[in-house]
Amino acid sequence: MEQTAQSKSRYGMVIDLDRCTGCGVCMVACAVENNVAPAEQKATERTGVTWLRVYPVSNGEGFPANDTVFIPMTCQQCGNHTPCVSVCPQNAVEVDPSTGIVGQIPQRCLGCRYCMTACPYHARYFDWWDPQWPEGTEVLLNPDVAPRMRGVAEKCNFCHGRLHAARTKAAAAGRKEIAAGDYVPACVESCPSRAIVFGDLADETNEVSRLSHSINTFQFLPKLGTAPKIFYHSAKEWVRKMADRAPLA
Amino acid sequence: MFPFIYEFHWTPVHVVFLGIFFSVVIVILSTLSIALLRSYKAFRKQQHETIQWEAEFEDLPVAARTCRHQITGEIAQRTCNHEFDCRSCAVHPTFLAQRAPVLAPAGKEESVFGFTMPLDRYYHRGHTWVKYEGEGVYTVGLDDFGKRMIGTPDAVELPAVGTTLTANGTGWMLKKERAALRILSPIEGVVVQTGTAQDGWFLKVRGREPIVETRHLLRGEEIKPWIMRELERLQAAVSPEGVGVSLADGGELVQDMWKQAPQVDWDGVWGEMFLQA
Amino acid sequence: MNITRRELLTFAGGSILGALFTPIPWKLLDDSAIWTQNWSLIPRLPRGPETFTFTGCTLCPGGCAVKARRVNGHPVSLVGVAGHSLSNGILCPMGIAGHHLAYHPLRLRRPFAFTGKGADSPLVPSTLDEIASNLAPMLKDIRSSSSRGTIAVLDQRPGRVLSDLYRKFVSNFPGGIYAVAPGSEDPTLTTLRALCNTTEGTLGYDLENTRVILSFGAPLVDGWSTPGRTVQLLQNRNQNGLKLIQVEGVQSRTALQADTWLPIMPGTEAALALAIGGVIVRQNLFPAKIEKTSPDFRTYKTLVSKFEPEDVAAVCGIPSSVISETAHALASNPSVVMSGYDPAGGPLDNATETVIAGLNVLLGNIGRTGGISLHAPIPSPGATTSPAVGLAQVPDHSVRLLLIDGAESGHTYPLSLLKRKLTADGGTVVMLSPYLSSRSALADYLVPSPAAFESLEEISTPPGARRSSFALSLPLLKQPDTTVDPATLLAKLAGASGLPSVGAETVESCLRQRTHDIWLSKRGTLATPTGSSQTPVMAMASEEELWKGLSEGGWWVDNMQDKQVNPRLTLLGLMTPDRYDKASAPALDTTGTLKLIPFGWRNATMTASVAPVLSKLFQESHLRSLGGRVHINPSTLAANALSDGAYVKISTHSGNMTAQAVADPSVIPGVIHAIVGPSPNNTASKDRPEAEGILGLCAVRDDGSWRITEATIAKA
Amino acid sequence: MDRQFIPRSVQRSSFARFAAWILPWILLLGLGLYAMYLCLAEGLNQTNMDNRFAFGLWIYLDLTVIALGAGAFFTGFLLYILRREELKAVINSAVVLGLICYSGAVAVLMVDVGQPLRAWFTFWHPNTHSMLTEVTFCLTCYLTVLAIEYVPVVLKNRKLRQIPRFLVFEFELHKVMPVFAGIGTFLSFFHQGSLGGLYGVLVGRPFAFREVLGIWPSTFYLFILSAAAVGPSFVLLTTWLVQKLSGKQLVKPEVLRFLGKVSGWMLIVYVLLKTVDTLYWINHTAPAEGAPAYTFYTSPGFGTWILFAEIILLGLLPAIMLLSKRLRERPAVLVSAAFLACCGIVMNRFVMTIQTLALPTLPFDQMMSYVPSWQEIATFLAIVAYGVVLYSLSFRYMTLFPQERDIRQ
Repeated sequence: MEQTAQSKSRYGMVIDLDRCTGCGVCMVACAVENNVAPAEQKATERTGVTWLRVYPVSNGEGFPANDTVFIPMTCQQCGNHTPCVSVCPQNAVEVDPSTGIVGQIPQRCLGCRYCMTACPYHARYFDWWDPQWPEGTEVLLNPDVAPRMRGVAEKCNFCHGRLHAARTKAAAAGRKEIAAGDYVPACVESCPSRAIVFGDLADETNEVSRLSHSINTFQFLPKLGTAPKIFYHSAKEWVRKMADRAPLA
Repeated sequence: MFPFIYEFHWTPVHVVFLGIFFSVVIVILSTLSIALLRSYKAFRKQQHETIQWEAEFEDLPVAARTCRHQITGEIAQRTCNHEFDCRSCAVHPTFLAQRAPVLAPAGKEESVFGFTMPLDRYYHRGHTWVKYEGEGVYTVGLDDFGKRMIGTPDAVELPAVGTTLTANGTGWMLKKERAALRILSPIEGVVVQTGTAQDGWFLKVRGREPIVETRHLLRGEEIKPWIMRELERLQAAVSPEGVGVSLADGGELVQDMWKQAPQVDWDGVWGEMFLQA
Repeated sequence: MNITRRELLTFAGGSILGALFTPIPWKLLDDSAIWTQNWSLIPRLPRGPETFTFTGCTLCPGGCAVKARRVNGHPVSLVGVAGHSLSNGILCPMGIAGHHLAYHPLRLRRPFAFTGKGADSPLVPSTLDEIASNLAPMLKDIRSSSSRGTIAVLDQRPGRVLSDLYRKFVSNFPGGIYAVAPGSEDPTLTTLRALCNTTEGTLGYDLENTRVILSFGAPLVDGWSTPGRTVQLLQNRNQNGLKLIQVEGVQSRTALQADTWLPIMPGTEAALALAIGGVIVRQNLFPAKIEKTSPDFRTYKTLVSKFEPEDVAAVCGIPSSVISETAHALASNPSVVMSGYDPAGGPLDNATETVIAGLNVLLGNIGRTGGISLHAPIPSPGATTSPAVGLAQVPDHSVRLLLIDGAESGHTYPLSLLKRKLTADGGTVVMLSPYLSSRSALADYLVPSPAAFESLEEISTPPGARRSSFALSLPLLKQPDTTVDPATLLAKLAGASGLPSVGAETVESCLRQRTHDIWLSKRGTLATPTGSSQTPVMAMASEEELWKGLSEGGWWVDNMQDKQVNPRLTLLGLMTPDRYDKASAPALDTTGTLKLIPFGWRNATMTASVAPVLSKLFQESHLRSLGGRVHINPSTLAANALSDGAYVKISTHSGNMTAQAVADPSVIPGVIHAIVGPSPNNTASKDRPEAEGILGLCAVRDDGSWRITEATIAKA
Repeated sequence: MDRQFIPRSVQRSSFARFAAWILPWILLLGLGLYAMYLCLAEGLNQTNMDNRFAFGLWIYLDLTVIALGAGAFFTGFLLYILRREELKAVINSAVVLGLICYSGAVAVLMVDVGQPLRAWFTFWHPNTHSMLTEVTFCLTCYLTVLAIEYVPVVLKNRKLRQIPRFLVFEFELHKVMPVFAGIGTFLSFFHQGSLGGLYGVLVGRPFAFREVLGIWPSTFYLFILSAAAVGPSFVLLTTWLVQKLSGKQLVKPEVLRFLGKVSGWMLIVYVLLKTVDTLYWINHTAPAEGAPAYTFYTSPGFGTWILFAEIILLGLLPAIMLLSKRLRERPAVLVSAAFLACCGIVMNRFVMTIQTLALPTLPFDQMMSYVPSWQEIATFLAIVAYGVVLYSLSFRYMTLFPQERDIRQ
């Protein structure tokens, strides 16, 4: 099993659910940044490709006691026993030891979808259709991210194109380390309520590192032992209780 | 898998895992190659006749593989495991030592359950006979039992003069209806002359040695129980269709069983009686 | 040296064997397997130099600043401009994919005419000249006499230079009407202007200094004015002390973020507003001068006396204590009361809007810090001869020729509202639009206007802004030759009808004119896009310097002092107290009739109005409901023997339609919360656009509102 | 007209009757091939699988079919390695069944993956931690072995054996068959196990996850056992079915009884270990992952009856039926028990594949449902049809049951 505990950087996020208004801009920004094609006509919420997906979750009460929280769910970048990495038969999923980011190599993917069954966060998506952009939109694609072909799995990689750009920039400036401000994933950048804090969890001085240890911060499915690097924060007790609950319990 | 391509990393697990995998692949491939090589060699060495008999014998019903000593009642039950080649059988000599059947003098004809089975010759379990003609030449023919089962064959394919025959290998081919029957050669040797059905014999064979080994062939008092046994087998083979060719009850034996009961699956019956799968 | 064949073969064999021990053949094998999957369906990525352009989003009047990343000249991504004073670096989901809209499958790529008004009449390609010559006789006829109906222009985004051009154009025709579309202006401010009896200046909210906002359904965090403004104010509540009280019958995204959510039974907002007013009046929580300066204070006092919190609580479902607390919160802080103009549900009815606006008067919010200010509009040549009227105020059956502007307010309205303004024969409708939309069902001529980011446009003062502002939206995409500049269309029509020129022939020349006016006025300052530096217009050497600054994405903001508000403010305006008689009656109907309330999300109310990639929100997740679905409280569903996901038939006086029901506990029982638009991926019909849907079922009242319609549901 | 190809001395129906039997299956096969073409040409959107139900009918059937096909390896193991000569009577049939099951499963897998042309990447960039790598490696090897084992059966065809080269090759191949049987057993142990491990390693799916014993999760061993238990039962069942369909006795009753006995012993061991495993999972593994086991059985349709049915009704019961000599002697009981055992494996594989995916993992998830599309069903039916066609052809033209000639009908 790949261990990333020793990796130099551990990029992660803390998402403040109390700030999230569920507007969805992160989902659109993510799709635009990562060249995720618009839905095929017949695609549904179960067959679509959304590297980042915001789930509206209700507290289950009736009107008006009902309360809804919006939970942005993306690849949790598991830091331990990364479920998708160990199952891929042909190493199409790899953890970058220098960043802790779980990467997907679509060109090597066979499309067996084993990784998708392995991921408890449903953060992996399959290209059920050939990706198709409306005619003419090809020129608007992000040149830093290769579009995926039909029949492969894909997922969030913390905007790999941006990491690459930040590294190039650092290299051009003769620096070894990338500047924190140079590497910001599209969802973080676009969030109107600034609900997502991104950075290196390994850096103790970092805000994200501090927030990840703060009160009312939690992870989803922590008992699986996968050590996700996406943290959530909510002052609402029912949200934290919900996150701690077993499904169907 | 090859190092350096797309950052493939080797770990000890890979070595173990791939080691096992490739061992399996190598075992499969080498075993297959061995089988191929051996069959190629066997084919080159003209062993296919022997092999064919061995293979066919393997597939014969148990009833067709009964040891001759069980037929004669010398032993309660024994299935032959030497492809009817008593020459290599370890058990056969012990029986011979107790009581060896002998050939009758020439010209002695005997009617066994209505079949004309001269006792001056050897019989092969595939219904051929062998008669020593002197000077190392043996005559080979189809016995009366065999003749009556087939009647008149549509065609007979005899080996060319000079062909080497193997004991239990193909003697000649008979064609009748849609069935192609392989008549087993009772002895080994070189064909020196071919005959016809009218001649009463089909082949004259010269053995490599003046005297050819005939230990595996039936003779003398073995014939009667053998024919008895063959009649039972014939009866069993034919009976699913319920046709009475059964003649052991003293009735008149028909000359051409095929003509008598064309509805019988003769192909299967012949195959069974002429020892081929 | 002699090379034998054997040696040659050995060499070749050895080479092959050797090559097998290099990565080359293996990599080739690998790559070719990958290559087999990279068929033409996977687009080639653009390559080229990377540049950044500052521009502004024109999808709605919010006018957010945009920083576009361009590769080889093509925009590949848009982000908000961090540090921008008005939009605070925030873009909404529509804006972030705005550059894709030009390639929408329903994009109009040339002028078209419909051969008839029927639903099955096909689109016939046409030309601008053909359209102009077809319309010429009618234009001439209207000019000579308006007896058979007149000409009207419907402006979806008033306040632009182009708007001035439209006004000037229609003023050349007798009875010519310049109408503004529903949703293009803030309803509370529009109503307030009537209460103030002022036509001077523009009203705006001083939200930055407000402490309490009482919002009757205004989608403050989900598509209200410039999103960056409100979202940031609300996110910084622990610093600025702002409190948001949201009055809404559905737990909307704004209600979720509000400090207090008052779950009100829709239709009883007027009663609540009057009850709050009553508490304020009874407990003397209003500034003393109001009693003297408001001519109808007595009338108002009599009116609100009928609305005791206890009685109203029973009607609208808000406890009387909460009503009282709300009144106190409003009176003891700088506060603003505003109404919601739903992007699909439209305004509340006129009477309700009046009492909501009137609360501001009663609280003395007008002209006070943290309240509502009156400020100068953008410098303009003036001389606008036709007054602006709301579409609802246009007399029915008076419009013979209607020209619909291509800009969008992001709001929609029932077509019947538009239809009844047209003459009995259906009139003639010329529609400027980048896309085929449900509205084009009315059109006789479709004129393709430039899509977002295709042409030079302006960002004028957003509705509700504190100060006038002006910026340019610089094109990012190449405009197709077949699209028509609205100013050019006007010039063509003027030419065809024998009118003298109405002014500039392109939008660009209009914008140059406005820049010129601003420079002449010497007002305001020009900020660089990121706010790093600000230059007063006064300090500018030339008009060209201002234009250059604007062309680089700069932002002009006015610095004029607030204007004085007319002290004689009315509380009810022209609204008579008897209009509120019904408001005190219990509104809860138990006969099984439900309230059908259309609901939309700004810019996402029509088929073609969102980029296909927005399918991520509507089609590929449950984050936003697809158009055509109806959200109903589970208890209401159960009461009607329906289940979640069932297809239901919704019937009103206007007709019926089938929709999919979604059990949603955030909707108040008794209400059909009907989602209007979009279906981001619906490209099925390219001829006549699809039926109007839910909006077609809505009853439009005399005051032009269609918020609530009585409806019944049954299993489809 | 095809008498020339039919083995001597066996009774086969007329060609017309055979054609009438085979034709509907061929048509079904054709339909399935069209469905497969659709999936390959249009993409997997032709299926009703989705991101949540990423594995569907196909994987479920692959697992089931491979478990049932285990009869080939286990019969081979008993015959060639443990020298239970009586199994000679069914070995050919078992090999054909195995070949059908495995080749069918591999064919469906090739349609099931999104990029079949890249299937060989598994050999090229193998992830040795992945159970699927083990499965792929073993499956390809074992399919080769099965094909090699099938070659002698084909070459023994009456017409083909007249070609001396074939005959000689068949003879030589037959001699090395124990090697292949050994390899096959070795491979089968691994891939049957790996198929179990496939789900057992899913740490993110508390319903399927099992503790690791040695280097594999417990399901690895349970799958081997269950496959070995049910393989003989399936051979028994098919033999009985073929006997019924052809109206002939093909093997001696003792052979079937022996198969039943073997199956019974394996099954009882399996049921015992499965019970231990389930108890450990309920009391330790699942709660430790934050999902108390009862939560898996709260959804309607997926109650605890599943556990009872899987372990008691379709496990313990047939095991007892097969182990009791008195009950085993009665053909109806023997066949029913074999049928129940086969149902047990069908159920177990269903629970492991479908229920695992239907169950939510995130706290706010709901139970998922999935109904396969016609393309998925047709593809599956094509494999059934292919199996029937290949088996029918083999039965008609090859000697699947050598005892048939010995048994006088």
